[in-house]
Amino acid sequence: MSDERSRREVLGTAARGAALVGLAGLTGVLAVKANKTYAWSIDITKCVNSKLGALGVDVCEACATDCVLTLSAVRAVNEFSECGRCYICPAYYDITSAVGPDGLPSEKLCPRDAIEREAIGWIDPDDPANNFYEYTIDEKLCNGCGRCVMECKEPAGLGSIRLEVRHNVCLDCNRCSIATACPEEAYERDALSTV
Amino acid sequence: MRYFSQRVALRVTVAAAGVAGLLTVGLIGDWAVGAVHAPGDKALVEELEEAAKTDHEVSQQLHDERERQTLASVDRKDRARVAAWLLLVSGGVFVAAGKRFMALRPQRLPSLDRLVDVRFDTAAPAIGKRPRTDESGNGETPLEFVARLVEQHGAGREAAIPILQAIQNHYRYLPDEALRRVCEPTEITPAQIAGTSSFYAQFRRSPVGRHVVRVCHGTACHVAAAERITEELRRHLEIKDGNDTDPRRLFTIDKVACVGCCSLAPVMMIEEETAGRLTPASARQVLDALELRS
Amino acid sequence: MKLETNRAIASNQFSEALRGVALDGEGRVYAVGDSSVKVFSSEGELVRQWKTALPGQCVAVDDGGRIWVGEFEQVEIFDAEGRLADTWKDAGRLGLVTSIGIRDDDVFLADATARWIRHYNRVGEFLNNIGDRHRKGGFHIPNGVVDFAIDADGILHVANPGMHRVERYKPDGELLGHFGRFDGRDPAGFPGCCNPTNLALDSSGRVVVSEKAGPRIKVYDPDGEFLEVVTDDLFDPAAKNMDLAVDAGGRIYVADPVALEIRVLSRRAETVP
Amino acid sequence: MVRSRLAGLGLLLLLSLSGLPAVAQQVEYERQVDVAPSEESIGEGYVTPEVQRPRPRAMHWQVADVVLLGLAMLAAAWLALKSRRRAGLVALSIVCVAYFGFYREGCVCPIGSIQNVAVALVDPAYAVPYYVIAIFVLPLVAALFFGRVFCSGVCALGAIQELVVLKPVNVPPRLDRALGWLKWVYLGLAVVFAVLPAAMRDFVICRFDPFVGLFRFTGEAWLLILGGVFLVAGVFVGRPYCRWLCPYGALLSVFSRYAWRSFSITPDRELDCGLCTDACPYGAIEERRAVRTDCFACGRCYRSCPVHHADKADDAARPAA
Repeated sequence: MSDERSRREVLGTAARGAALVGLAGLTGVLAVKANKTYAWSIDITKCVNSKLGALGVDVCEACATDCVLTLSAVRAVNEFSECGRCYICPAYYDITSAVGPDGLPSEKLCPRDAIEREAIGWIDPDDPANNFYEYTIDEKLCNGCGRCVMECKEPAGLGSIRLEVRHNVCLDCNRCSIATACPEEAYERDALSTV
Repeated sequence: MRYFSQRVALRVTVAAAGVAGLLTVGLIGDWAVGAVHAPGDKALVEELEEAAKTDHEVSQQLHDERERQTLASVDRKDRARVAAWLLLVSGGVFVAAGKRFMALRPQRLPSLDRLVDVRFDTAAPAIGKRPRTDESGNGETPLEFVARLVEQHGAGREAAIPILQAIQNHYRYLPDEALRRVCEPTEITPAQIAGTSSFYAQFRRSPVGRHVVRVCHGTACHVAAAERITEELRRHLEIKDGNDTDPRRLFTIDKVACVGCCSLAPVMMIEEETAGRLTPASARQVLDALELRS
Repeated sequence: MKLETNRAIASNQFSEALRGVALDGEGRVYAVGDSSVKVFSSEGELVRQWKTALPGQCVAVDDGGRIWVGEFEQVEIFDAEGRLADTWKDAGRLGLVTSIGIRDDDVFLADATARWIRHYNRVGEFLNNIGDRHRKGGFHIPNGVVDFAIDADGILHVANPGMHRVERYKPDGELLGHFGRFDGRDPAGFPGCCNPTNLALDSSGRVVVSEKAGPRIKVYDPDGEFLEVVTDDLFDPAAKNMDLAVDAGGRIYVADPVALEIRVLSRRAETVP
Repeated sequence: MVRSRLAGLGLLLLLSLSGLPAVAQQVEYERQVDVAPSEESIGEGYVTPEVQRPRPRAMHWQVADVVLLGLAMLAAAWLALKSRRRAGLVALSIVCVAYFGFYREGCVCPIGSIQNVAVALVDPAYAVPYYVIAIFVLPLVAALFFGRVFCSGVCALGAIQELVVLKPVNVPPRLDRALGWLKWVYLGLAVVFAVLPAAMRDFVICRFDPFVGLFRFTGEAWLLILGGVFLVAGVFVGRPYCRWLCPYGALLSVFSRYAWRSFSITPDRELDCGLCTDACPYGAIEERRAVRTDCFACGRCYRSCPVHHADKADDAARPAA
């Protein structure tokens, strides 16, 4: 009895030890190529809506429609330091719509009216075209549909508007469902490098 | 939670389940309505977009329609969030109240047939009566019986226990009359007999009833209120304090340690058969049924 | 489509960039791109080429046959043989030089960094700025290139794409007038955020403009009346800031920055009014 | 408006001091000049608003999560093996559902990390963060020492099912065993789909996780409904997902087989009466002993045990006496 018992114990200890060694090995293998970063982000050089050269294609709405959140964690973000402050912003106006009496396009591009336009700086009272305009995206309304991104990119615009994963909203899913749907594999988890 | 009666628990459980159900239906309904309307809304916007390119009048309409849809989606999201929280709370209440209800719920009374599904040996000898010459088993007198035992086990002091056991086996208790007979042909003294018979739990000095009912007072049964069973049976059988057998000599109520079927607690054994999951009432019924049969 | 021929020159000559095109009086074509100047005969044969110190942004040829190449923060001046004759620098006034105009004693350099046109004399003395309608800055050019052309009267025609206008200035900086308006549907208007990007004048004073997104070439009469769209489907959709030159025969030379060649557009004789 | 913008800017400055801005999203365009108007040319004291880029969850929070996971498992081990109190395990379950479920919203969990690990082992370009390695390995190590303590109340998916068990019915052992094979099939499928080439790769465990949507209050409708169905089913059938589908449970059942000290029902500390067999909603007690590979260490057996009741009664009586 005691022999059998001790044999079982020895076998159990051996199995446990082997499993621990195995796990340690696995950890080592993984740790060697581990990175510290961990957040989904969009590689805008791949994103259809931002990609230079992806012209004349339909807007990709995967970011708006495929996020597990009802209001996607992806938002259009205007990088102000790169924005041309255009009088007629193709991301704000639907520049294919008819021109109204004020000389401006009659339609806005954003289906959710999430962009605000405001004249900034020194303002010419006589000539609205002679002003700079700031375009601010209301993150409460924006759902990341990417239309403005598509219109703002070069060569039509300056590409100051990009789709970005807002990390305060993003749930950091293990497998981002937008990434699964993204036609260009623009979603990467290790693209975000931090110190 | 003690003040939370079973009926209240049940009501709360049902109410919470109802609320949760309604919320679920509401959530799914809201989602379904949105899903059904979505293609139409989209088509409407596209139509208006197309029209607005040529007709300036439409553009305000398009703007309003887009705003309406945006606000509707924002509203739906808010509604869903509120409903989800309420659902979470009502689900929690349902589970908590449900657990309380399950805990308070009376153990369902097993059917009487199952309880008395015991094969009582009705042909068992009538026992528990004072030993009389003509009733002593195989016709021998107590004197002869004791003499035979002494012959069998010897007359030394060391024979006391076997002899007492044999007597107990025979009469199911140790009648004074028989004990007195033991002292005569042996070295065993009355003091020794008194000591031995009172020391060992297996020896009884008073006659037993026709059936010995052993109510388990092991840990499980103790926890399951075996004491109440014993008390109820003693009350029912009108057993007086200090006695363990009813005046009719039908039943002897015995407290025993664990009988080894705690899963049925509280449990009593009658002869070799077991009745479990007792309540005071069902225990009483078992004995009544047994009395009727025998 | 009113194009009679669709000829391209300088094909396979530039590997990274083709930014400027200019013509001299004899019809030779000067192209700058990468970090070199290449001279082609009117038939498109490579005549001469030489290196520039920095990537060239624009090119112009003066009456004396000297070649001016605008670069970052400097202008290099070569003689007809390609020998470096002079280098102009003017810290604070010359950023990225994207257009050069020379007429008589005046030299106009477009500084795309500060969005002004700088007026110098031949010896490099700064005279004045052009384009100060906006109190704080010059032209509205979100596209990165200031382009202008000088007509026979010495009037500067400047593309001000952010305002969707072509503006006319006197050399001293006085605004004479402008034409153009935004319209995304009517070809007479300038579409998008910022058009036209570049312009050139033909011998009769018509204004040829290039637009981006989608790239097209249009012609306006000297009064700013829209005449025609020369082409709107010849260029890659990503082509922008296409430099223009027009020869005496009305042929339009377009530096195609995507295909890296110079497209020569000539209209059928009967379509020329 | 201006004030709020200034406040936002100040906040942003503070934020930017706390860590370097995310660089990945600032891809340079090849532009000849700085095409955006400068603050100087805009004039009137205009200040270019800084774009606020909320940082992803900071490293030290990830470390905190791992530490919490470890502590929770140690607590579960202590409660299950030493203190033998179901009440404590229930409290732990509630805390873990609240934190790992509703607060952390379920990602990354060890169950899903199987796929990350599988991909990392196969795809040389794929790396997993230390955080995920720790999340994946810790419960397995814990299983080697204390059995499936992770399942007992630490795993949010398990804990929420644990809490809803109300009136469990007995699943016939043969059916139970047969369904138990499903988790191995699921594990296999998950690994296969995970190690496919990147374009076809799919994390099926995460995609079909029935509870994560509930934790997040959002998700695809059919998945939320499926989660609800699992919970309602869980009222009557103890932990259906854990027992029959959880791929990580499959791994844990192997590791817990060699556990150093596992959850046990012992004759000296318990009554050895068999009440526990009825109390176990998961069919993990055979012959009055816990089957360590199947046991979720919920502690219901202890609660049902007369000895523990007697102890409690004694405890209750003692101060009065």
